Amino acid sequence: MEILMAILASILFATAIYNLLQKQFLRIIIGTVLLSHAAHLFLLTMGKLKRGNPPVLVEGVTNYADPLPQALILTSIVISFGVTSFLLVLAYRTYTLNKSDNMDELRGSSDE
Amino acid sequence: MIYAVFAPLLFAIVIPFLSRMKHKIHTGWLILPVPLLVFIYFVSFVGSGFESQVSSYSWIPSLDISLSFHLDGLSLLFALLISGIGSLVVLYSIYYLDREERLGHFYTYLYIFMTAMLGVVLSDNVFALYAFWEFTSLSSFLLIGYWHFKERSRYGAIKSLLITVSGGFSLLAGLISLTVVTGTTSIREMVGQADVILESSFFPLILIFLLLGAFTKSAQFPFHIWLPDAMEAPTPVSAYLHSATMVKAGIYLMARFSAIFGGEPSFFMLLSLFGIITLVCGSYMAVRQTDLKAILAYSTISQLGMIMAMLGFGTDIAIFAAVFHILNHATFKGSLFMIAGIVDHETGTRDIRKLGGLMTFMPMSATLALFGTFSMAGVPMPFLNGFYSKEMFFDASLQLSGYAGTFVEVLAAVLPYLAVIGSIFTFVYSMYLFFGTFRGKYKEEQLPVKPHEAPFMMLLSPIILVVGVIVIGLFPSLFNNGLLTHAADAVFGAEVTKEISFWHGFIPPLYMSLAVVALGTVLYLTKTSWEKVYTIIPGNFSFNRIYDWGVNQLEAASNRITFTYMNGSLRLYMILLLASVTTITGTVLFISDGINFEVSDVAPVTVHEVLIAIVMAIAAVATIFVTNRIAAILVVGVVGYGLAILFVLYSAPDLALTQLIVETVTVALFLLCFYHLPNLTKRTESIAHRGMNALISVGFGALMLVISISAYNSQFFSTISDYFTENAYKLGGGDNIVNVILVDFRGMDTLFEVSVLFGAGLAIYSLIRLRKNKGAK
Amino acid sequence: MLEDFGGELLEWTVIVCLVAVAFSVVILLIRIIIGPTNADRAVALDTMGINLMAFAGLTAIHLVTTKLNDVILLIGILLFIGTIAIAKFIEKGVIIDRNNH
Amino acid sequence: MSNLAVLPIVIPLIASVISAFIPKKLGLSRFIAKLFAIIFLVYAGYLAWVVFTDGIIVMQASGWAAPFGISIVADYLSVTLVLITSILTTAAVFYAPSSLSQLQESYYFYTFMFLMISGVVGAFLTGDLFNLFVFFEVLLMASYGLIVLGGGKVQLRESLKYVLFNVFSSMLFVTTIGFIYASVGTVNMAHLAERIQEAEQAGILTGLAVLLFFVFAIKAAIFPLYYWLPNSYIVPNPVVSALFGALLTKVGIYSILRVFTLIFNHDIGITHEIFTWLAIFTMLFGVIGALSTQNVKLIVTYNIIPAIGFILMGISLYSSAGIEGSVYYLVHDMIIKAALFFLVGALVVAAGTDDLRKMGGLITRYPVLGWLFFIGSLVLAGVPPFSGFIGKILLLRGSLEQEEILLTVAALITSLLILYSMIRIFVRGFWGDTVEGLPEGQNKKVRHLTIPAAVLLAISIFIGIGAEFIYPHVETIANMLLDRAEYINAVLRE
Amino acid sequence: MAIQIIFNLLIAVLWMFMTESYTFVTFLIGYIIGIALLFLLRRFIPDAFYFKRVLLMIKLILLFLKELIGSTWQIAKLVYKPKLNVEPGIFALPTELRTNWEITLLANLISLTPGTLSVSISDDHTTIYIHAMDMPDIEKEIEGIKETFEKAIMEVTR
Amino acid sequence: MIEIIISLFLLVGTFFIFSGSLGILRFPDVYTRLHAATKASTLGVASVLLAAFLFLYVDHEIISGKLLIGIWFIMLTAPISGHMISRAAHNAGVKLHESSIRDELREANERTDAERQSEQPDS
Ligand code: NA
Ligand code: NA
Repeated sequence: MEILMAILASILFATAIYNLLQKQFLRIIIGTVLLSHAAHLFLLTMGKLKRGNPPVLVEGVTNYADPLPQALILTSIVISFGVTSFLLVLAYRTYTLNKSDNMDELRGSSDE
Repeated sequence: MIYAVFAPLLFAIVIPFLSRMKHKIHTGWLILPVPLLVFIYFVSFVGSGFESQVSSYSWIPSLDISLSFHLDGLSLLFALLISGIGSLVVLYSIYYLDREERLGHFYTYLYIFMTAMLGVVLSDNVFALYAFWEFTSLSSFLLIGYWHFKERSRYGAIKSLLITVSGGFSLLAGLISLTVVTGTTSIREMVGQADVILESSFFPLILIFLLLGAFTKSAQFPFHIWLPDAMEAPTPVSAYLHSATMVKAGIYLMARFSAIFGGEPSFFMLLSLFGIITLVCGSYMAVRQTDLKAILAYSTISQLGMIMAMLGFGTDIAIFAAVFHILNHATFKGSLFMIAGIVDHETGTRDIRKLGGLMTFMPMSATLALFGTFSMAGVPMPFLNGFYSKEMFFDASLQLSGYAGTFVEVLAAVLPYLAVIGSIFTFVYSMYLFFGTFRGKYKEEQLPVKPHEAPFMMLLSPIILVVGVIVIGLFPSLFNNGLLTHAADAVFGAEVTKEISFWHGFIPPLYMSLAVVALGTVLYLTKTSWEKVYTIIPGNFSFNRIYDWGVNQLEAASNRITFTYMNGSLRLYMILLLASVTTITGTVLFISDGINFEVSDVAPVTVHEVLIAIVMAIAAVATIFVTNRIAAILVVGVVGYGLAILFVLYSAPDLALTQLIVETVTVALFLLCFYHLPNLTKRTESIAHRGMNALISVGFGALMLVISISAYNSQFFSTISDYFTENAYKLGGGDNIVNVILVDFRGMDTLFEVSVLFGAGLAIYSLIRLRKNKGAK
Repeated sequence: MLEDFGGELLEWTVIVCLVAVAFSVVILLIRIIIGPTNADRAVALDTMGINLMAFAGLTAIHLVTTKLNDVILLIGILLFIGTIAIAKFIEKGVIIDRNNH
Repeated sequence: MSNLAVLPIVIPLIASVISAFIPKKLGLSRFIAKLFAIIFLVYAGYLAWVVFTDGIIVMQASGWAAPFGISIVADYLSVTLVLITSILTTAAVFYAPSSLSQLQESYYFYTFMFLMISGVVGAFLTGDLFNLFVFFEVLLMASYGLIVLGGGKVQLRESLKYVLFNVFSSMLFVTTIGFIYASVGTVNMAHLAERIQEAEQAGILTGLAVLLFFVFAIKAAIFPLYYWLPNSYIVPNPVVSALFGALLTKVGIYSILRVFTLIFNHDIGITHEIFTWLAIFTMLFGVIGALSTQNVKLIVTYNIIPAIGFILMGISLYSSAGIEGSVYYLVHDMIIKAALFFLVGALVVAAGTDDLRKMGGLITRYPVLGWLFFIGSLVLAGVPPFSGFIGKILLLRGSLEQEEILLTVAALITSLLILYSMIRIFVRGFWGDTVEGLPEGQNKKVRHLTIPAAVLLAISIFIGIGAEFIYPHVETIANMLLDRAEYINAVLRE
Repeated sequence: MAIQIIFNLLIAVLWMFMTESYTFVTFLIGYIIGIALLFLLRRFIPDAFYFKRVLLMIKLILLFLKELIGSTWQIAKLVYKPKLNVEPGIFALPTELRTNWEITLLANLISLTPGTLSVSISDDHTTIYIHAMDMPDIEKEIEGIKETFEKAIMEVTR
Repeated sequence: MIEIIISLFLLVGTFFIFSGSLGILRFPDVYTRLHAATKASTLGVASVLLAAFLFLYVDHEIISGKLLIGIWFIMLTAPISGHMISRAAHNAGVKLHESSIRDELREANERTDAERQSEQPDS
């Protein structure tokens, strides 16, 4: 199953990057969201899958899923959420100010 | 000794304050005693009983960097030139520079230079030497740019800086290589390990590095091009830095390291070759010049070439001649620069085509110039010091035995002829300089100012120098025992005994000198008939043009290169980034044999998980193809919810909860922000464009896949997770292990995760409000 | 796990159900992608959420855990809020009513 | 005792939170900022003193023994960098009021600044790979806040790209941590170091090392990953640019220095060979960038890149001279970059433009600024006896010891071109005839902007001339980096 | 009515204390005892016996479940029909209910009954617009729905 | 015995869920699809969750209040959600499928629009 999840995460990575290479803000930001999904899935997978109960202690159960990756993912999810929210608002503001949601039209030159 | 070296620098700091009083008293007077005292200090060492001495001051002992000053014959000679001519130049400048000028700047730069130059010639520690060396370049830069509102000054300043500093960096590399090879930073100790250096694999490199340093500084071909442009500096500076002292730093360096490299064929060859080429080219080009200072500049170049060549010869006579000529050149060239300055000052022009017949107006200057130019030309007169060293040069060029190798032999055979050719041109421009300025037709209408003789005090400095010319010529032995032999000894590394006398009998050098005078006279008289040759050589091909082209290209090409990839396109950046990461990481993984597909220890595959995975994969791929923005957003939501379900399946309920909330809010935010934005456009890019995108993304995805599988299959160690399950309740006091980790074991992460949200919130707030505020204005 | 309960049957049932629900999710994904209107997508997404609840319920049985109950309830709540939001969005184009205009 | 280590992270965080509550009370904000900056400075100095006298201080956060909790490690390198950071913070706090508009200041400038400092310091101090990621995010989030402060078209446009690049690198970081965890089973850096020493089949670890390197390389702006840097660093206010230029890329290169001395040095033949080449290209392309433009801000910004190249050069050598050189250069460059950005800020105010072609003759009206610029250029180019020189000697020595001729020559050419790129500003901006239309009445503002820069320059000069005071510490740092035992023991055995 | 509920809960909790068992089952038993007590004492307590309403509510819920199961079954049949020959449409249903939550409840109940889905409520709260899966098939049933649901709701609320 | 009941609940629930999804795919317009969503899927999930509730109770003797609340909540909200979406769709102008025979809501709306226009001709 880990291999399959690795493949899925890689597909998410690839699609994320394809989106990042697009012009429109929406696609690009979608790319970043997919990117974080891929990263989290990788992290989960690398901590081994299906190795036991949810990491909540229950009497008599000794077999738990690895809690550390979960804790790390949880932190990362929240952080990614913060960043994505900011990115969304930033993209919106950039659009309203520059009147374009096309990254290619927002190249600008360094001599401005 | 440190006080002697740093006295000018210490004064340089107070000069800006002294210059406030410049309307009462010329700043020059206030500070003249400094170099004079230094000069007297160094004169006190002169004498036949001179012993070299060292005084050391620690600076950065842990790096073996110290201010250790080593006063031997060579450095004494230079120290005397620096302080002596320095004094004369200050004296001269008092009359040359008006009080309205920025005297504070001028003298500050000049005194910084004085310390730097003294430091160069006295330092035994290579890093200290280098530090002083760079400061000579910098002060020279500032002095050339003294009249910075002139375009030519700025051009000359930058040119000299670029060339001399690049040489300086090369020198630094050479010096560091030397310390790496010898393990010491002291030049004296390096000399003791000469054989270690010569045998090390670094030797060729060291030689090249050091030569580049010396050649750029001493304006050797083809790095000579900065010196003529340095003439934009005030004339006292030209006389001081750009003829008598700074340009001789390279000579000094080579002389200093002759003790190590002397006798090496490569050293001989490079120095002699470049020296003699510089001599010939410099003198050849000097004849063509029309500006007095330009003639003197090219003259300096050629004379430096001559000295360099003599150092290359490496025989005792050559080295003695070199040392002798250093002194002689400083005297006659210094005086000639000052005279040129006086002519400029009194007539308002330095263009030799406008000058002529000034003898009657400026008899004193003319007399001084006569001695200077004739000494420079090497006219055989007993009272002209230039002749002595010139004759020694011829002599040395004929005595180049002891070097083996075909090319070396050919070079040795050709050298005397080149020496004569160079000297002939030297003779021509010297005559041209004197006769063109002081004799011939007086062209009143072309002169901006009616000429008259300069005040005596202004003439005093050149007079002293010309007296030097004559005294050295008449009584060479005065300088020989106390000064020159010590210097030559220091260079040669062994006792050099040389008697200087005017008449040696009918020997080849005499014929050579006579040939120079005869042919030189002929060429001078027929100058107008052969001058056309300059339009052919160098013509359009000159190193100046190469330099100009190079500097232009530095900016133009940089601009082109940079903006081919820095074009603001996020896509291009991303492609470059991803392509680099993919190829390099992939290659490393491949060569380090890190790919590991031997699957082990995996959980069983189940149908429903596969289906969920398929859903997520399809949804992810769909984000690329859907054109409705809401659809795109919702499809991303599907991926997120799918991930939440995976979290559910893989025993991570807390993650599932968080993921669900976050995904929902994110989708809502997406909808909120993107409602106003245009719908997604139909895909219009070319196939190649899309193919590239696909290639890059699939490539990167594949890389991640390979790494993840390899990493998963290479579990070298058990994870630290057991500890958490064992201790979560016992030590952490909670039964939800993830929670315990988050709030306790890794509470730090959580605290700063909250800070990120805090920052994001404020950033979003100010992003919205700041615009509103601006809009309201 | 389930052996204690003696439920070979139940285990198989759960797996069959999980697969079926997963297929159901696939079907809904198709509707989300093809639309044609955003309302259709909203319906499909809402139903997908319901399917996810079922999925979580089935997993809870599969893993014999109560820890997923929170997830189930949360999906329910979010689904409702989310659907209302999307519906409002489809209707008016805004989710949060703006009072300042 | 061990709680000493965490205070440098907490102090700016407190300052950040406090100033978030008083954004409109500018006077109070400024006072609080200055107060906390000075507390931070004094404390960082004290911490550095304690660590250099008594050895590494490790705080196991929440009291959990490493590798299970998060270790905050105040070692020689990190306390040094924290000290420099505190100096820069103090300078920035005094520079900011003159540089920013009141509106910008009141939109949480101090909050974001201190938050960023907290992140930066955390990144320097943490001994945990994932916690490093968290601190990266803290400093990035704060930097996003700072970069949009201007709020103009260009700011938003460039910050969008900046954010996107960073999101990519962050997510790559998380992924790589996952891979490392799969393979090595821990995220504590000392523990990783210890385990990787024991691992035998290291092929995959080399791959992971390179991947992690790229994560940091994006942040450090190493060739060919620095595209995001130039434009996003010139759009914000100079005080922000100064903090970015002096701190953010340095966090990246610090991470490389840390990770590739402590953890991944099992396959130097491959990793450090890559570094050598990247160092060469980073130096050359960076300085080519600096030559390519007439925009003074951009010139200074591009000069960040070759400096990173120099530091990477030392890391690639992996010898005591090399590492010492890197550390020295790192310390030097943090200070001088901040000083130069401050000066450029003053220059732009004085000239009313950032286009070199429209400047000229400023030295007559602003001599102090001009000379500081001149000295700054020399410091940057590594002219003796200023601070860059010592670093350069060490780096070149290290490079020549290993007969890396190409690297040496590249470094020398780069130094020359750096000098040229900077001296152009002096020659074209300050020399020459004074251009018409110079903004009037800016003298006071320029003076206010110049003072913090002058202080930083003075420190920089001290680091060069007073190298004897600095160098032994650098030596201590390099020894610790090269012999990992002290660090590992301090974290895992106490 | 509220007092009755509180009493009932109080009795349930007291029961838990008395038995020293704090499980749901104990609570349930306590609650049932409470209902019995309240029923016995109904003459001495003001207001009507509240459990009557509860019973009515349960009846409503059961009704609604029945309808739901029926309608689901109907939909399932439709789904698997190879050819979908239905004639959907939207029709208006006048209602006598007036308060907001009554109408909402009715609309929801309608949504859960076979073949119907409430689409909109008119501004004056007199009409519910209903989408029918198969109009000809449904029209006679509408009246029935109206009868049963409206009545059941009124029983609970009024 | 009890596991057979649980299994039955699960199977029936899943069948309804699947049918609901299939309906959403097959039915011709958003309104008809909503029928499938609000009825089949809702009942299906309720059934599955009830099974989970029973299972947990039997197996662990845990009365999971959250599951019950979940069931209650979904039953309560599903029709509301359906109502909201259909209203939104109709307001947004989503047409009924062409096989539809009548749209009284549209007629009513058009009527009121016409009335308003005749009342205030100048606005
Ligand atoms: Na960065
Ligand atoms: Na930098």
